[in-house]
Amino acid sequence: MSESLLEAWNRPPTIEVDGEGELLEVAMGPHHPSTHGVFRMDVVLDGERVIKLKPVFGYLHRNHEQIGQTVGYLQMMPYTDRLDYFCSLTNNWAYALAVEKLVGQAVPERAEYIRVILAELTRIQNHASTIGFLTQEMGASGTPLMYAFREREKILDLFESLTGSRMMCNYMRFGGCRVDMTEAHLNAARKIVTGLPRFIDEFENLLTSNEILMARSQGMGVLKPDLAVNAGITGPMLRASGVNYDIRKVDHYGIYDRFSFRVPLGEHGDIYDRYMVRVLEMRESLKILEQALKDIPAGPFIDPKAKIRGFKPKPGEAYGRIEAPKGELGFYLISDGGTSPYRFRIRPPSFINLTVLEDMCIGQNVADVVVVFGSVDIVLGEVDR
Amino acid sequence: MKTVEEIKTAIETAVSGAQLEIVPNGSPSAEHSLLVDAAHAFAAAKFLRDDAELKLDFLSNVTGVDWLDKETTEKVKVTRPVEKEVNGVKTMVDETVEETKKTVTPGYLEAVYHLYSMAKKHGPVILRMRTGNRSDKVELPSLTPIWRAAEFQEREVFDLFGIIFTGHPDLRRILMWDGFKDYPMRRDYVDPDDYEYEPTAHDDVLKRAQAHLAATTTEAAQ
Amino acid sequence: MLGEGLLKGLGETARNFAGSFVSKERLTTVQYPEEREPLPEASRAFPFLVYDGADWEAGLRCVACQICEKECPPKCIYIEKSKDKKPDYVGKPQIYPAKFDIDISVCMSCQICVEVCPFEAIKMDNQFELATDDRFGGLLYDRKELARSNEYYHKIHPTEAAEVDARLAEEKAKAEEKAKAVAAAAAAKAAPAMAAKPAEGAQPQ
Amino acid sequence: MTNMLDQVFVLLKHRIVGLVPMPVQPILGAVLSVVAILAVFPGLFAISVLLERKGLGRMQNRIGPNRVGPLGVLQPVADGIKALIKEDLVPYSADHVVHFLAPVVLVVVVFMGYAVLPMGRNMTFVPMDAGLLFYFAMGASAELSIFMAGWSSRNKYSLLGAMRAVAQMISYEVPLLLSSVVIVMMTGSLSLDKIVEVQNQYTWGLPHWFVFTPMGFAAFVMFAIAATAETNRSPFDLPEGESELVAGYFTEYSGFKFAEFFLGEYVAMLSISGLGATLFLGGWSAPLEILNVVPSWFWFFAKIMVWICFYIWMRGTFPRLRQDQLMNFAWKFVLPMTLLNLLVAGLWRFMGEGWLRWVVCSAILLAAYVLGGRIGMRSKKFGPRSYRYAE
Repeated sequence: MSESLLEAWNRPPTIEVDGEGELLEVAMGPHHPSTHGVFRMDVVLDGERVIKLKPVFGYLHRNHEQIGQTVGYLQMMPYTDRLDYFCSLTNNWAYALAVEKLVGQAVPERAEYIRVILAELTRIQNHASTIGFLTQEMGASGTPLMYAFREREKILDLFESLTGSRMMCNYMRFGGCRVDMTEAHLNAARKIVTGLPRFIDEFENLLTSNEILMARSQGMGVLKPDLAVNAGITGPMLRASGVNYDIRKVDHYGIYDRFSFRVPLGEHGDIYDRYMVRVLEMRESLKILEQALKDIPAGPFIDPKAKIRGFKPKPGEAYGRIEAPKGELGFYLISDGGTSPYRFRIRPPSFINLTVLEDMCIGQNVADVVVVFGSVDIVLGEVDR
Repeated sequence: MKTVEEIKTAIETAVSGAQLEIVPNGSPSAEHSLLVDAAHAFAAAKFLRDDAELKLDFLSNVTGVDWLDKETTEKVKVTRPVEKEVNGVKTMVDETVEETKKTVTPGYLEAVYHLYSMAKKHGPVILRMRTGNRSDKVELPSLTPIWRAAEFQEREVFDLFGIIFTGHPDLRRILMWDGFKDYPMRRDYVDPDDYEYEPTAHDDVLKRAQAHLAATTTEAAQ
Repeated sequence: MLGEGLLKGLGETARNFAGSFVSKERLTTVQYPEEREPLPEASRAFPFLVYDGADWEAGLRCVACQICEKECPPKCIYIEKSKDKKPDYVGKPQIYPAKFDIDISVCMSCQICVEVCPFEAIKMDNQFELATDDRFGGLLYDRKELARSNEYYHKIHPTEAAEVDARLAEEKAKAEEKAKAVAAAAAAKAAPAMAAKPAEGAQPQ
Repeated sequence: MTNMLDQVFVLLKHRIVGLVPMPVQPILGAVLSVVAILAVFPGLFAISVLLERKGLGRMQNRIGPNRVGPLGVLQPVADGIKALIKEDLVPYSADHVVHFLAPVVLVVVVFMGYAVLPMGRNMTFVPMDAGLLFYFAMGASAELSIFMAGWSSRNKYSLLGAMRAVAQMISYEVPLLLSSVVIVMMTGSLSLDKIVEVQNQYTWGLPHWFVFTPMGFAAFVMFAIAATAETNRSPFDLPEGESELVAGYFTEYSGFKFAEFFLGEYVAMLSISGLGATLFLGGWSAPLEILNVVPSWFWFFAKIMVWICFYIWMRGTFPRLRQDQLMNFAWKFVLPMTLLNLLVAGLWRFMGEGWLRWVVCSAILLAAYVLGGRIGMRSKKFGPRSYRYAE
């Protein structure tokens, strides 16, 4: 055994910090049950209180941006599935939106409706499983998670019958969608939508008024609205801090201006608000789904003039963004006229939402670190790309 | 919201000495961006955030772009004295000859910032900064003190492109490991030779895989 | 009152516990190897090559145009063109793939190869149980392993296959018509020549 | 006949002991009892593990283990074999002796507690006068083993887990004891046999269990809470809080030592359930007079299993508390309530027979509970919230 390894093992577990006394330094992750994959937090503890926390990334880094610059525009579509593998359809949409913006491609109405339906279903299943994971991190032995997965399974079954794959959908195309949503698919979606309110009620019965959950989450991991805006936090986490910013309402991308829905806002910006905002957003998504499934028109599902092969946009750039379940998902493309983008950039919401992880965790308990982390809602595939 | 031109003049009046340039965008999105000189970028950004009318409080996206050295060849007519033998006598005669001239426009690294306003719900305003070259003059001012959102993203740009953001509170590699040397998102980055098993290789990969195979087999033979 | 929410939660789990004995909805487990859910028609796993008729080598629709090889995002397809030609489904002599390898371990089931193939030659299989203990060769499929009959295609994707067949039949009919027209034109062209020939031949030398 | 069945184990023991010469008889008797305890409770451990996994599965819309044997009943056996044949890894820098001793100490201490539990009529291993005291003394020693495990592993997660465990178990020992004192006040004895005897009486066919009196019920609830914390069960399972501390104090244990911890935890659970049943649910006495035909030991084990099922149910439902909240709950809510309960028990004693004492005692306890709960929630600003929407 090498001498240095021996030394490392025999080193006392605490570190001396001036003015603070003996502190415990713990590397939470990359092998840790609650880091959602391979993520590391270097935590410095005083007893169980967090003094310092540094996130360490990159264990799942695959350099998607470089891949995007080597393969063609269409070929990048299946790779976007693998960013945030919980919501491949919203990833598809964001990328399709950016490319459509780059080339000025119009999308037929029916395709827009299909996109909205799929994106909102994705949002529901993402929020449900996020809450499941969050409570799992609070130690609920997986019961809410299993309930969430039970419903998620129904949505994924619809995705599979429509797109061919449960998670890696690769469904959207520039100017529309790959295949049409038939009446059978729409009916399946309607059936899911009618069944979901009961599930959300059940979920809320189990959790919302649970005193332990309240004790664990109210007043914990508070994020102030000014900091949230300044740090570029987006999605439910931002709205839980009380900032009214939903890209569906701001940009009206797709056809979101046609639906009536509300944006739930939190007040305290703590974990409980993040939980509740997600629950309420699921209910609002159901409203959108009901309207979209009622109004979906007949027509082409893809622009017949849209090009699949030999796609060469004119030189220029575009930044397309959507309200993905985790926050603002943007794709920034620079074209030099070639078959693949000159610059391909993903703006990953879960990565940027982690900016304030340290601010939310300092002064909290080590047990709260994992809960705060869970409430951010990240997927490592997107954080590390 | 103000147009890019209006924003440009607004910055120019607010920040004295700032040199701005509008970088046109050829795509149908027509989101033109503002190129700010590195010296005044910080002040300009601060103005954009704090200006009551613009109030661009939300920095959405920070990214780097690597523009390689551009080599342009053009044909120019040059007049120069040439020694010529005219009637057996050597004389100097001016003559016009056509020459191809190669000019190398030095490449640069670019940092692109997409700004939106959460308060006013408008945007985007795209801000660009360029470094002097791609090798030694790669410093740019960090905008992290203005927008915390830039903290990780600037670190990422530093990690993948090698732009050094001065004034960044914690500029370390973020996605690659600490001992890593190169900048993997640069256009001239060569990935390491680890083509061990490539049954369906193509083009460059195929060539490199074959080279790798040849190298390893000779190594094994020795 | 303190504990109210806890009791509500206990009630919910009790309901699920009891429900799991009576309702299928509350006992969603599918015991996989014994029990299988039918795969939806659109379900996709990895690509295969379609052949017509009984002989897989002769009936392969692929003409080695290499479009899929070029369009494949992770570049998992490797094709070598043949030197000779053989007749395709229309009867026109075509190049065929002398080598067609797909590295299933690299393939990401995106079905872009299917979308770009102009000859309806490559389709998505729904076989997903392909685990092997051979890390290298075991997941590298050559054209024999990839070849599946059109009947098999009909079995796994009936609607899609019917559409494809209709389209191919139409194309074939068109091609035949065209061939006929060409033949007729050739015949028409040849006829005067033929007519002239005997006349020429008739001329005594 | 019913009596025969009731006393079958006692008679069997006497028969076997009678076979050997007089001087050896006490030793043989002791050995027989020990063997019986060592055989029965690990068996119950296996059953409760299976029950837990199946029950938890059903609560989560899953089937649970069902591959080993019919309906998965042999799963614990498979788990045991697996634990036995796994490699025993000891960290290089661990304190090897202490690391080895910790699980052993836990198992020994936990089994000691059974010595005083009356498992049926005349079925107490050591009918001690201060049985309750002995039990608590043994229960408190379990902390030692947990701290040994956490400290000797030289792992930061283990250390944190051990610290949490010690703090938590010491805190909850107080309400555990104080809630039992109510029973001692009512019976005037520390002997567990005596406590059961007092409860084994019937009025109109209904038993005189302490849980059916106001302060007995309050003490029962407090005892249940403290017992859950004492055995590190959800929602008080912070010492092994999987999501934050990987596995807490036994993170660095593998193979059979891990299994020993597992066994120790469950056997402790069974034993504290047994104590709870003895104190509040009448021990081995039947729930209705007419049910006395069923042997007494059956009732004892049935009550344990019901208690275990409740544990499982809670585990399937609740998230986990945090360390400081746990402590707050113990010292600021449970402890005052138990103290008040002692007062009420005294009041009950001196108010004499009649319906008035029922009303007064119940009212005091209920009011204290509701008020205490509300004040606690208010002071921490917990509570349901309403949300606003933006259009």
